[in-house]
Amino acid sequence: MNFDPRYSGRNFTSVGTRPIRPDGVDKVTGRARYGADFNMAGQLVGRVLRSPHAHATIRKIDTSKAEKLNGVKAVITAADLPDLTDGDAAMYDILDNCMARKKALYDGHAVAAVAAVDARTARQALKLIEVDYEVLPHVTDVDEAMKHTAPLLNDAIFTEGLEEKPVRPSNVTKRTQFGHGDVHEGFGQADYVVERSFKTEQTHQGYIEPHACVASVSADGTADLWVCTQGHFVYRQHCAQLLGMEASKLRVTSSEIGGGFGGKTHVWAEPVALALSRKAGRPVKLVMTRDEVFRASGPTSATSIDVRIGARKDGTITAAEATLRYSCGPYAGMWAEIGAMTAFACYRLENVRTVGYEVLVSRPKTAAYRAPSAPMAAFAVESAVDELAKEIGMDPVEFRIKNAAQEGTRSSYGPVYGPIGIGPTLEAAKNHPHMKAPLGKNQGRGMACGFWFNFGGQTCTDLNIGMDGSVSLAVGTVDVGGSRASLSLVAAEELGIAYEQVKAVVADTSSLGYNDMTDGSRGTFSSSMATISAARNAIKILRERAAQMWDIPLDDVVWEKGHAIAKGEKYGNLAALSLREIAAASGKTGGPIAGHSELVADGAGVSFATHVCDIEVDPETGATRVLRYTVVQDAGKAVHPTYVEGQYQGGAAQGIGWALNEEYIYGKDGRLQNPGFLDYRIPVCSDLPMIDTQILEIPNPNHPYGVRGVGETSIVPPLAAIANAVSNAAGVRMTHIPMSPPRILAAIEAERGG
Amino acid sequence: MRYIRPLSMEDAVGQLAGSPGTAAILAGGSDLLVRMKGGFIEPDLIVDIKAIDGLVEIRETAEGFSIGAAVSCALMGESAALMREWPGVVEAAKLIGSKQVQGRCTIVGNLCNASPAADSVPALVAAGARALIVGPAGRRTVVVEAVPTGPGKTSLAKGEIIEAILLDRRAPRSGDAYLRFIPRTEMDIAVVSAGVNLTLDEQGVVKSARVALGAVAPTVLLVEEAAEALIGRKLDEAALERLAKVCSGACRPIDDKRGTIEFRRKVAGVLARRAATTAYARAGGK
Amino acid sequence: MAGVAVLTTINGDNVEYLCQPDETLLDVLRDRLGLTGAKEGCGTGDCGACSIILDDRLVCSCLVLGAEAEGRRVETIEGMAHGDRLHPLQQKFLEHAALQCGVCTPGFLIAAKDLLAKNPDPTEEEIRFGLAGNLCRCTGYDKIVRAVQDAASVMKGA
Amino acid sequence: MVEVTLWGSLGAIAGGKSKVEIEAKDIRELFRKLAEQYPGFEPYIDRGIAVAIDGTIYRDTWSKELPQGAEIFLLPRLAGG
Repeated sequence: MNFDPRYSGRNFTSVGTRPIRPDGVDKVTGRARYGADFNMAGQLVGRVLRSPHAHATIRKIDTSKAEKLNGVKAVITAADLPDLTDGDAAMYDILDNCMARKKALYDGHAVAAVAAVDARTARQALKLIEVDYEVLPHVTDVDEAMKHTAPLLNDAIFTEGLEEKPVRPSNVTKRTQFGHGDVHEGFGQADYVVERSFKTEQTHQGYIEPHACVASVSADGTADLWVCTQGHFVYRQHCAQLLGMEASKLRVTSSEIGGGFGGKTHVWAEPVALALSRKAGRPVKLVMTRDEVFRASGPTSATSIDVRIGARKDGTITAAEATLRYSCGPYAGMWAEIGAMTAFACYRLENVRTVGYEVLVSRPKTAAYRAPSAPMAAFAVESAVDELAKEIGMDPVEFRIKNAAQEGTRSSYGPVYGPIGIGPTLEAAKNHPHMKAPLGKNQGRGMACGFWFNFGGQTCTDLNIGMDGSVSLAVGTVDVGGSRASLSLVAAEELGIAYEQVKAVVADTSSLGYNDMTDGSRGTFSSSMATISAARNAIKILRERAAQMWDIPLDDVVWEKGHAIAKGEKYGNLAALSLREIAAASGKTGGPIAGHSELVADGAGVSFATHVCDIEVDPETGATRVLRYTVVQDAGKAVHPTYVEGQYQGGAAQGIGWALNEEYIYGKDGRLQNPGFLDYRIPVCSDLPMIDTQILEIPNPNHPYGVRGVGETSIVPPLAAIANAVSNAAGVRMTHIPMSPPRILAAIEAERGG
Repeated sequence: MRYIRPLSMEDAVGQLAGSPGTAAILAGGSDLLVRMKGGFIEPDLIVDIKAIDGLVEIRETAEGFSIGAAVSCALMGESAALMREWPGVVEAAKLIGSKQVQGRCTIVGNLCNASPAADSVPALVAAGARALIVGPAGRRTVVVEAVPTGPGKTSLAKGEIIEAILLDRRAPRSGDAYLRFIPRTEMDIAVVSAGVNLTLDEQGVVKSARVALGAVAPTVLLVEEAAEALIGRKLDEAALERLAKVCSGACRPIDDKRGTIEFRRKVAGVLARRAATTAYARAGGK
Repeated sequence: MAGVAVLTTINGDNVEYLCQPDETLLDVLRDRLGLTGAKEGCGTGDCGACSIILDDRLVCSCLVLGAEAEGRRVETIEGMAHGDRLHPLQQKFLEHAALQCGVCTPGFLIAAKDLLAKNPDPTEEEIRFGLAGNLCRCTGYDKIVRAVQDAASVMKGA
Repeated sequence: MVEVTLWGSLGAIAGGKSKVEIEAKDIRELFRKLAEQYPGFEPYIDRGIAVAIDGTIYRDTWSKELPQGAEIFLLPRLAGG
């Protein structure tokens, strides 16, 4: 790869404009096809039988009655998905999560599945499957699960990362630690110290489209999978590995995706659908119900976090430490680890230490959710920061500005920062009119900062120029929120042509090389880098063709504003050749013109945001109302500013829901009490105000246009920003998320002493 | 499973009474279809009553209003006369679910679903509404609070259908109001709710009152002591305090996914007080 | 289980189908008639993604039986544009980027069309409460509300 | 010779050291030599280690050169949403 990804500081023509997205008309006319909108001739209906128990040994499964039911074409259990993971622990966990093997590990864990001619028959067949369970004690609370007396969920787990190898198994899979300096010494220098414990409940990504796929395995061992996913190449790898197929024989097409937010980054029911299709010899469509989505996919960690921060009278933080306990569901994860890395990332700290504990509980397998693990850590840290500012008597914004990380600061997770945007977002927030707006009775203002890493990763694109000069851009990163528009803009920019001349599509796994999934805010960052590279490769060919058409040396041809130009006075009479003209002649000058690129997009710039909000609290009921909300975030370079704003607003809205009302509620029996949108309360339109946004552009030095990821950071500050606002409005520090009305009212009453 | 759409009450009652298995009445369907989807009920017979003459009508009579069993809550909201006379009842009906759900759901369905948290029921109980029931044994009228007997259970016999809800014409200087507490602004089930219906004398003194609370006991509570706290008084601070205290005390709530015992007790009083204030103003009290 | 024969009108066209008594209108539209614009986000009337208009009433098609459509008028997202001319709401949703993943969009458009039919000049609050039955997880609703406001002003002018 | 800083948990495996010196010209050689010197690192390398070079995080780029005097920091490989 001969590609220079460094930021070049150019002026833009297309990038930064706001055209209509290429997939827009299909989406407003109902024509766009999502996971459940695809059908194949002769397809069967797949359905999954799920454990009603939070923890149980599966003694025996008798499927004979179901198999005899007229219209049933296949019934499978774990026996039909043998373990082919060859010691790959992470894949084994995914396999076990797709279909329970020896034990059911949570309410909703898949134990068997059927494929039948219609939904009614499939439903009846599930009722005929007899599962003999031995119910075991369970534990759903993260703090309870850490106790020695807690029921053990996996007796092969011995805590990793302890100085002495433990002799007893535990629900704690791993301890991790980050930081630098000497916190003991740092606290010794502090005039003020704030120490508090916080809890956050488990939430779900809450995408509106349930998981859905159509799987078709042929007798020759090849297969097709149509599926809503954030990463069809990753799904292909996972499914192929779990089913013992060669990856290239499984073609995965990503449908339009109705939201993912991390919840569609690894397989759930897709291997089950493929196994059903293989056994039945017919295509199988498998669509989760909403109840299944909540019980058996997605959720983020529930957490319990202790924070301690010390500062001098002048407002300098001298030491900071946090202990973070994150639930992982029944399988090992690295969620507390990420929380421990991000917790203090916004600040310049000489002495900092974070410790994370990964905790197994009888809940569904934790999945990534938009800047996974960072919002909870930020909630705890930013609440304590606010409280410390108050104790010192400093304005919370000034206190943060004084301690904000900057270029050259050693981050709390290790490396030294390059150019970053935390300081500028704080300054912008400080100067925003929102900060000066008056507040009424029972109203409070809160603010908080947030950090996310952003990823790059493996990326591949094809850019094909048609003979009419139109450009087809095939990318491998799933478009979750407008990236086809941004990538078309980037191709148009680089080629120097109109946006309308480019059409971006998401290619299937057989048409393009491997791509990592759309996660870690990498979609536009990585694929734009690959698109620029592909366009540059195409431009080289365009120049060669122009040179041929003119019969002059290649070195004398330059590319400017969509045209080949013969450089030098001797060519003064040669009119510039447009891309269209070169394309029209391509059949005679060497055939099709295309640019390809494959690269690992490294150097994703880290991203920071500052949020401000006003909340009104009804002191008699604990009800809250979000009056005003402002997001300030660094985008590096906003390729399509409207969709950047959309990411800011969407992330803020999810954070607001998490802060106020969303939570998994488990009964004493270990069953999820609220597996539906009725009682899992995501914000509705009337819950929210307009969400103001301010885009800052501090270029990422490692991207030609300065782009940073923008998708995730916006969910990090809201929990803390709202908690700070509610605490200011109600006059009592809120330490438990979500701040549902009963929790707020109880806190107010406790403060009143009644 | 069979689906039928009878054209008369007699036919509907006959089909229901004669059905050997489980039968379900379909009006708005917003509870029935959810229960079918969840696999909680698999009826052998579905009787769609919307084609029966008069069942999708709101009739104004000399005595008051007759709201047909298949009248959607959205349609109730469009009746200016009903809104003028019974704003609290209409408010309650229009709080059920979303606009989409209101286009289908009915107050009779809300009553017969027998949820303690049903939005329209406390307002109907406070309003002194009656249910006109048709069954194999003929017609009978009962007060609405006699219909639900516990969560998901009603006093209706096999083959009986509620044909209409009856509301009286209002005495002068009357007003009603309904308030519920939900965590979001829309789309939630009531965590606790209160309906208040008042009639004042010419001096603004409460002559008669009915106060009902929802989601604080297995069925909606008609709190007579709360009414007594208001009768014979103007709505002064002391009366409101007493009302709130009595209502909080009358609750027999549970802890569940929607709220705690303490929260429901406290907020029942707050809502009763606020609803009474609105009802009082609507009745012309100052 | 006996099938029910239904004769109805969908987006102005006469349509006949046979459905099971427990089959929802949403299932009929999607699985029998190939009209997959309405989405099933929950199947219990909580998300609004399957919104349609039934005899001038906004409803969730997941809460209507297919059999109930007999003799009635059904309007779906597929009937919203006139030929290649988008409805002003569709156009404004595109211009304002009032969609990200787009799976809730058909439901929002139908609900917004019903809202503006009943209230051509809604306030922001009326729009927000009018669309509260439609869940969107991507946008935070800001751009959706702005698109509806803009469409309302265009439609008033028309 | 480059100086490599380890995150807390990896440091424990290296006998409590937070920094190690390695003679390596690129990421590939760094991982190979780390695994030779500290066999306990192997499962971590298999699971994925990211390398931050002067603050820029590289995940899968074996060929990336390690400039003399650069700050080299090892990090766990992360998941995103």
